[in-house]
Amino acid sequence: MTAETPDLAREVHDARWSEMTEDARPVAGVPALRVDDVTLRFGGIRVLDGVSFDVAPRTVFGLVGPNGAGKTSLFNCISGHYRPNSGSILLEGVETLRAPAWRMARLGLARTFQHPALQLGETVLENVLLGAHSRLPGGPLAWSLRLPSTSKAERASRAEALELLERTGLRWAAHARAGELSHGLHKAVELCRALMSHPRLLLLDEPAAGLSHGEVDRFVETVATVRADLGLTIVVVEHHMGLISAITDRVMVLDHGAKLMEGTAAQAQVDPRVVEAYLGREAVEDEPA
Amino acid sequence: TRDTGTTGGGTEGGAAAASPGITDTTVSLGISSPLSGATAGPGTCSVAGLNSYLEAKNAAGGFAFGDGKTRQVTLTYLDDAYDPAKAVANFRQLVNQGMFAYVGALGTPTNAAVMPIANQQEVPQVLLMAGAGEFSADQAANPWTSGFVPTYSTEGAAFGKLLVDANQPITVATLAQNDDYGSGYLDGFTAAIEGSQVRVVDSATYEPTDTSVDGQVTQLAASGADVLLSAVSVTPLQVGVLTKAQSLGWKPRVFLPSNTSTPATVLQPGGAAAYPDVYTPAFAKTPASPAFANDPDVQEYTKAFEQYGTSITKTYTPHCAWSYAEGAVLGEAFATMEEPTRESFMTALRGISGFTAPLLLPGITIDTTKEDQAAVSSVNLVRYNGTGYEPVQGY
Amino acid sequence: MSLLELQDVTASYGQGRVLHGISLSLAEHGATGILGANGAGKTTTLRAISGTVRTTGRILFDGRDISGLGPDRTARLGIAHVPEGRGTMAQLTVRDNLLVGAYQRRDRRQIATDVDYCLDLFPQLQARTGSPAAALSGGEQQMLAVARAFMAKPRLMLLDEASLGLAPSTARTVYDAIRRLRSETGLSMLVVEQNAVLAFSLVDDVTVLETGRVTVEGTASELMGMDSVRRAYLGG
Amino acid sequence: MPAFLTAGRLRAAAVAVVAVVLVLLPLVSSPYVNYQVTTMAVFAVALLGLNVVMGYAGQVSLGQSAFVGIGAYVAGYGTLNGWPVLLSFVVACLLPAVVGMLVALAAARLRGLALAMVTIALPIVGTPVAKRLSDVTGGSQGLTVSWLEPPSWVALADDQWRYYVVVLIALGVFLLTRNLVRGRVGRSFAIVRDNEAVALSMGISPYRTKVLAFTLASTIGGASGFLYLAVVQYTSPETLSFGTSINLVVAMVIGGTGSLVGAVLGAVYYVLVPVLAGQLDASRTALLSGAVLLLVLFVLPGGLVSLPRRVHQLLTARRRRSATTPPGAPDGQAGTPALTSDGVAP
Amino acid sequence: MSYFVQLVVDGLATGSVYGALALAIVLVNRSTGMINFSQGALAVLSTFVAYAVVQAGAPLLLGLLVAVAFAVVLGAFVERVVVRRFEGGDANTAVVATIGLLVLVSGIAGAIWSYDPRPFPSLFPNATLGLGGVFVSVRSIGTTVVIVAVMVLLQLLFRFTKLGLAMRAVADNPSSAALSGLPVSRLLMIGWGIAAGLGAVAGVLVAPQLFISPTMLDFTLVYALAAAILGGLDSPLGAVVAGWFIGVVENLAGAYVDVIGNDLKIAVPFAAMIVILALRPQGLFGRRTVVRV
Ligand SMILES: Nc1ncnc2c1ncn2[C@@H]1O[C@H](COP(=O)(O)OP(=O)(O)OP(=O)(O)O)[C@@H](O)[C@H]1O
Ligand SMILES: Nc1ncnc2c1ncn2[C@@H]1O[C@H](COP(=O)(O)OP(=O)(O)OP(=O)(O)O)[C@@H](O)[C@H]1O
Ligand SMILES: [Mg+2]
Ligand SMILES: [Mg+2]
Repeated sequence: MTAETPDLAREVHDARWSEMTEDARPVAGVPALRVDDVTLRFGGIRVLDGVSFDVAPRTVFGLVGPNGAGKTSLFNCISGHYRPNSGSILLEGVETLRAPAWRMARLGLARTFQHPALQLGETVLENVLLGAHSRLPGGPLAWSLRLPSTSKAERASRAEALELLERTGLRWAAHARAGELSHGLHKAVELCRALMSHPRLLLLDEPAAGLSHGEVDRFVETVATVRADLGLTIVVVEHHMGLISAITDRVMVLDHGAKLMEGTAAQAQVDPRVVEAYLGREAVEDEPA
Repeated sequence: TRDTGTTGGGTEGGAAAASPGITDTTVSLGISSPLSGATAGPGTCSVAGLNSYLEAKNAAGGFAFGDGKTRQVTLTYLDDAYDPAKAVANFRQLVNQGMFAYVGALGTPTNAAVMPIANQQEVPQVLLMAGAGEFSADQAANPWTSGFVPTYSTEGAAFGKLLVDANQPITVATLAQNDDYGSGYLDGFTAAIEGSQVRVVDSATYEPTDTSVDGQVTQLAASGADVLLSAVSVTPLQVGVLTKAQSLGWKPRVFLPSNTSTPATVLQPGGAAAYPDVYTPAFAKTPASPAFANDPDVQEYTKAFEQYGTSITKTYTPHCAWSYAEGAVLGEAFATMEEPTRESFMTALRGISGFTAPLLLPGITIDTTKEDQAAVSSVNLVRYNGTGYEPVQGY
Repeated sequence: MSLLELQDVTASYGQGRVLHGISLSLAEHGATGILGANGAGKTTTLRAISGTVRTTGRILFDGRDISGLGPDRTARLGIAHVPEGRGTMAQLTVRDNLLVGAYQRRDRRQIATDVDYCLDLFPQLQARTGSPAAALSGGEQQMLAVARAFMAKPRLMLLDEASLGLAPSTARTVYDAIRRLRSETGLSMLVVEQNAVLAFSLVDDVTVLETGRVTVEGTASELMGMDSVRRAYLGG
Repeated sequence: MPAFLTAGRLRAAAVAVVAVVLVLLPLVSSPYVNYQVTTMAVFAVALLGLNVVMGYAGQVSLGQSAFVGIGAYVAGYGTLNGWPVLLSFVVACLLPAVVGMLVALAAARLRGLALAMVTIALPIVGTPVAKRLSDVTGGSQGLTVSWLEPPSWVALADDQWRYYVVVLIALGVFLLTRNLVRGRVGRSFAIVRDNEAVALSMGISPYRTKVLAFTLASTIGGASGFLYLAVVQYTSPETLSFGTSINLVVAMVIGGTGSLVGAVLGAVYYVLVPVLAGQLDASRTALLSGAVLLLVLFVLPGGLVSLPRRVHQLLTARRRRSATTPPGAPDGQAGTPALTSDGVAP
Repeated sequence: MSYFVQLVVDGLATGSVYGALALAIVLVNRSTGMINFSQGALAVLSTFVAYAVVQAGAPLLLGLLVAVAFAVVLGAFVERVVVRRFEGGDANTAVVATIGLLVLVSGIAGAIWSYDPRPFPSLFPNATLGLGGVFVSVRSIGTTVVIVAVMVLLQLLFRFTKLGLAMRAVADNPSSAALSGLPVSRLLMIGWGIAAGLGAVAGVLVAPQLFISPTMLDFTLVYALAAAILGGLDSPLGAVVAGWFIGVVENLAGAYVDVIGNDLKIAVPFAAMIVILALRPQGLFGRRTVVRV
């Protein structure tokens, strides 16, 4: 498999991959996400080194660590963009590593990207609508014939998209080209796009990066509400410790691809190893809480 | 709504009524040839030579017609870049602009595309600069179409005959363009050597788009045949054949087709002198060759071309001379057509025989009366003598 | 006299005008922070200076009007812009990226030592000098972008959220390095930064933008004093 | 914005006008004009197919002519063997579709130029293959058919009848494609074009999407091949030559990439420019058409469809004459400053 | 056996022709990130300049120098005046613009010199070397040697020079390159200029075999593109090796596999190319472009 063109990686298994049940509801006791002893290498570099952790349903799990620790790579493994060299990843108890990456959306997984990847030429609304793809019914024929079912679904998802934009305070931008939005707002658009697929597990990669203070607060609220409404499980990577301690139930600290510690945000912030490797000495006083 | 799609066909209103494109003082002809792209060399010549003859004649007062009137001839030429669809569009455009007849177009697929329309609309599509048999083969089916240059198979057959007459065992290797051009030669040739001692021992083809035929020549050289029939229509490739074969130490007798045997552009660059004999079928004089330096035809041609041809092309291919001669054939047909109609024109055109057009070699005459033959139906085999061509005395 | 002076500068993308007459001035060796909500026009202000957006009004650098000069010209005048969204050369190696940063410099030997300086500053890059920038992690790319600006030895540095995606300790490393650079080479800088704490730790003056206009100006300490500012940008 | 509204109204009015013209045109104009307009319809369909794969799905295809060619050959073969027209049409669409799909299945894992290279192989190899299958294709002589005469019960000339048949089919194809490229499938094309990684996380398989796009393109190409034969009444290896493919790509971009109207405008260009060049100076057509091509692109990098937008732009630009345009920034047409494109190429 | 070797040698000779043009294509791509369809046409026009000089009675070598100088200026001019408009825009539009150039430039050549191919003198003696029943023309050897030399020079330029680095940076990301003070527009012009000059050399080298005409390189262009991409668009070495590969494979297939024959032999290198690219999308010697998620 080629790491550098990761999205091809799992598609190769496409043919051999047997259909799996796409609406496995969370069973009591089964973690929403289980990462078990995952190792990922690029040439010589060991990017992930036997990482294991569970995420309980309907909780927010924080993932922190120094730059290059492997957080995004871990996300890529979960979302199927990268293929770990060993280990296993279970969504609601179902092994996913043999599924092609594009199946993950149907398994209830959605993610945002650390570096916002919007279609700058399209309108914000179109960008958000894309998220609904895995839910919309009908194939090419149905859509080219404009079967009623398709038109109905299309109208419904438009309404929903606008409603989501309303929530995140972007309603005004719905018909502007995404490229015309300032950088900070791209994050919010990506969040809406991810939510459009009605995920059960949501991966957020540095959602607050570049957000001004007010925006961060708004974001915290949004996460709280959608999580309640949609019964979401969230895994979030963030360097903004204020945000982490505000929204996470548990955090895991990653360093050089290995787990440094796992616990609550409060524990993490005082853990000497974390302070050493990540926060730095004078961390405590000057981070906005 | 209109009841007929044939605006061109001037059959309505009786024979006396003039067809479109002809008045008491003018007649307008049209032609569509490749004037750009890979085949533009011959294409432009098929226009330039013809234009030279017609304009020169116009300047000299015009063409005398069988109905006693004298008319100026206008030639409208369009570029089809060897694309059948464009050729059809051009043809329809010319018809739409009131063209009397469509003359001397070059290119097999382009003319093949035009042929059914021309015959359905009853517009003459005549003296085509394409040697594919189909344009001359079935005059009953395509009464409005006729070819000018000898069919490829005619040339092929001429080669065959020469070898057969030698009656001795001869081995032949053939290299042919992979289309009607190449197959035309081979068909004529194989038909002619039927049941003789002449044997084809190896054969190869090439695509007009190939950049080199060295591979093919190497392959054929391995056969060590006595004779190479090189039905190659692309000048650089023909030169490649001549250089490559001798560089491999293979020096057979070589047969070249009439359109890639110009001494200046093919034989000298190809070092043809190295071969025991180089034959080619010829029916027209090569203006450039010193042999014809003070031939009156050639001098007239050169004068006319200087004036009316060079704006269309500056390079010479035999088609320049051929289409010039073709102009004369048109003049001959005009001279004998009694009515200003396409029917009358076709009748006149189909009735020419024994006419010696300018630039034709001694012994070659125009004969349009033969079924299934082009206007030029015979060729002289000539031999390269290091500078120009001389008549052949057998193999 | 001031090194950089913006006089009633407007800027627009295509049809839409997004800066409505910004004026600010930056003293030699000075450091000014630009605060503002998302979409206020911070990035555009920096783009206006480095010449990557249509502008009107006067932009004086060293007393010379540089408006409409274009990024390569302004860069050669000694303005280094660390753009929003990284802007590394994806398929070039980390080392090549650094060398490109030093393109208009001639002092070959010094360049080599500066490369080493940057690599020491960012150990994460040390290990990856041979691999293409695209392979780096988000934060590593951000480090590379900053390092590239260092390599240019500029007189004026435009930092657009230089701490974006950097781990807290690393962010501090960056700002310490900038501070050091400032005291050593006496370069001036405009600092756009969402992490106001970091910003205030570095700058003397602060300008607050709202929807393309300057609303508040003052020294860092003055603004620290205003609790409107504290609330909006420090969450205090 | 209000400008958009008026644009919408304009569009509606334009559609109405166009419809009326389309119906009446063949009745009043000469066979030649009808022939040319019909030809435009043919190539509009071919360009539409190309647009699906290149414009919407963003996969460079230099093989479209091959599908047009196959479609034409099928139609020709069918006619010569007395198939019912409908059957010919269906097969003329299906056979290219199958070929296109097989090629895509093999090649769709490739990207960008590698993929483009594979598509080049189609016409390059297709031409000699067509010559070789001479008993089906008529070899280099090509196939001449005369068919699609108007049935006895309609009082129309051939050219008028063919016009209506071709234009009707073309409209049908356009309608279906229009529906397709909007909504679900269209969005999946767009994201595969823009960012395959994101596509994956949206539940879209770039591979399958590309295969779909290629298959559609070849199907539509086949349809236009059928129409081609209906108009030209002749086909030969030249139809599927590489040159034709290139010209199609040119026409598509000239018309406007990723736009349905663009496909039509592209076809108009494809048919008219050679005629105009011929009128000006038939022995300088290459020079002229090359110059025209560059001129159009120079003024309208977005293709002919962008003309209205461009005009509007120039007007507003004049109002803001004072604004200085930095050489760094691509002036106006995208509006995005050079900097928003960052290093990480997705 | 010598027959086989002969076929290989012929293949290599033809391959060098493809490689020559492919090198220019690679150079433009490496320095501007573009695919230039007009590369061949520009080369032909420059070669015609050499032709004109020779016609005027000057030695060919002088003709070559004049042609190269002309080409460099022409290339830079074309980039500045035409291509500049399309940089940073839609990639397809840029490519089509170069196709427009191709048509225009060969149109100009056609208008001036007409279309029929003309003989062109060779830099090298028109002799043939033979050993062990295998023959190769001095011309082919000369061509190959020059091509290889140029290839090495290009490798050095990109690997080890500041100019090379700057060109790569601009091709990779013009806007950030500008932010580092690189004179983007001048570098782009230089890139096109050098490429055109190289094209002129290629043209003069192959004209004796192909004969000079406005369409001399039209069909070669396809092979050259194939070679450039198969070799890896950023690798001069790859361009040349791939050119040879195509030439040889084509020849052998045509000669030995009867079902393929001379008409379908071109299918073989293309088929091989699909397989190779499937295994190595970046081409034989190309550097894989890293796309980070
Ligand atoms: N496709 C790839 N090719 C080569 N190396 C890679 C690739 N993806 C990740 N890496 C390496 O793996 C390491 C971890 O990268 P990753 O993006 O996961 O870090 P991170 O924890 O997200 O850091 P940051 O907080 O800066 O985003 C980095 O050193 C990076 O260079
Ligand atoms: N490429 C563009 N085209 C059109 N409008 C744009 C473009 N880029 C930015 N804008 C608009 O310009 C205004 C200012 O954008 P700018 O990026 O300067 O804001 P910012 O202060 O940097 O915000 P952030 O903190 O999110 O980076 C915003 O309203 C934005 O919508
Ligand atoms: Mg990360
Ligand atoms: Mg910003």
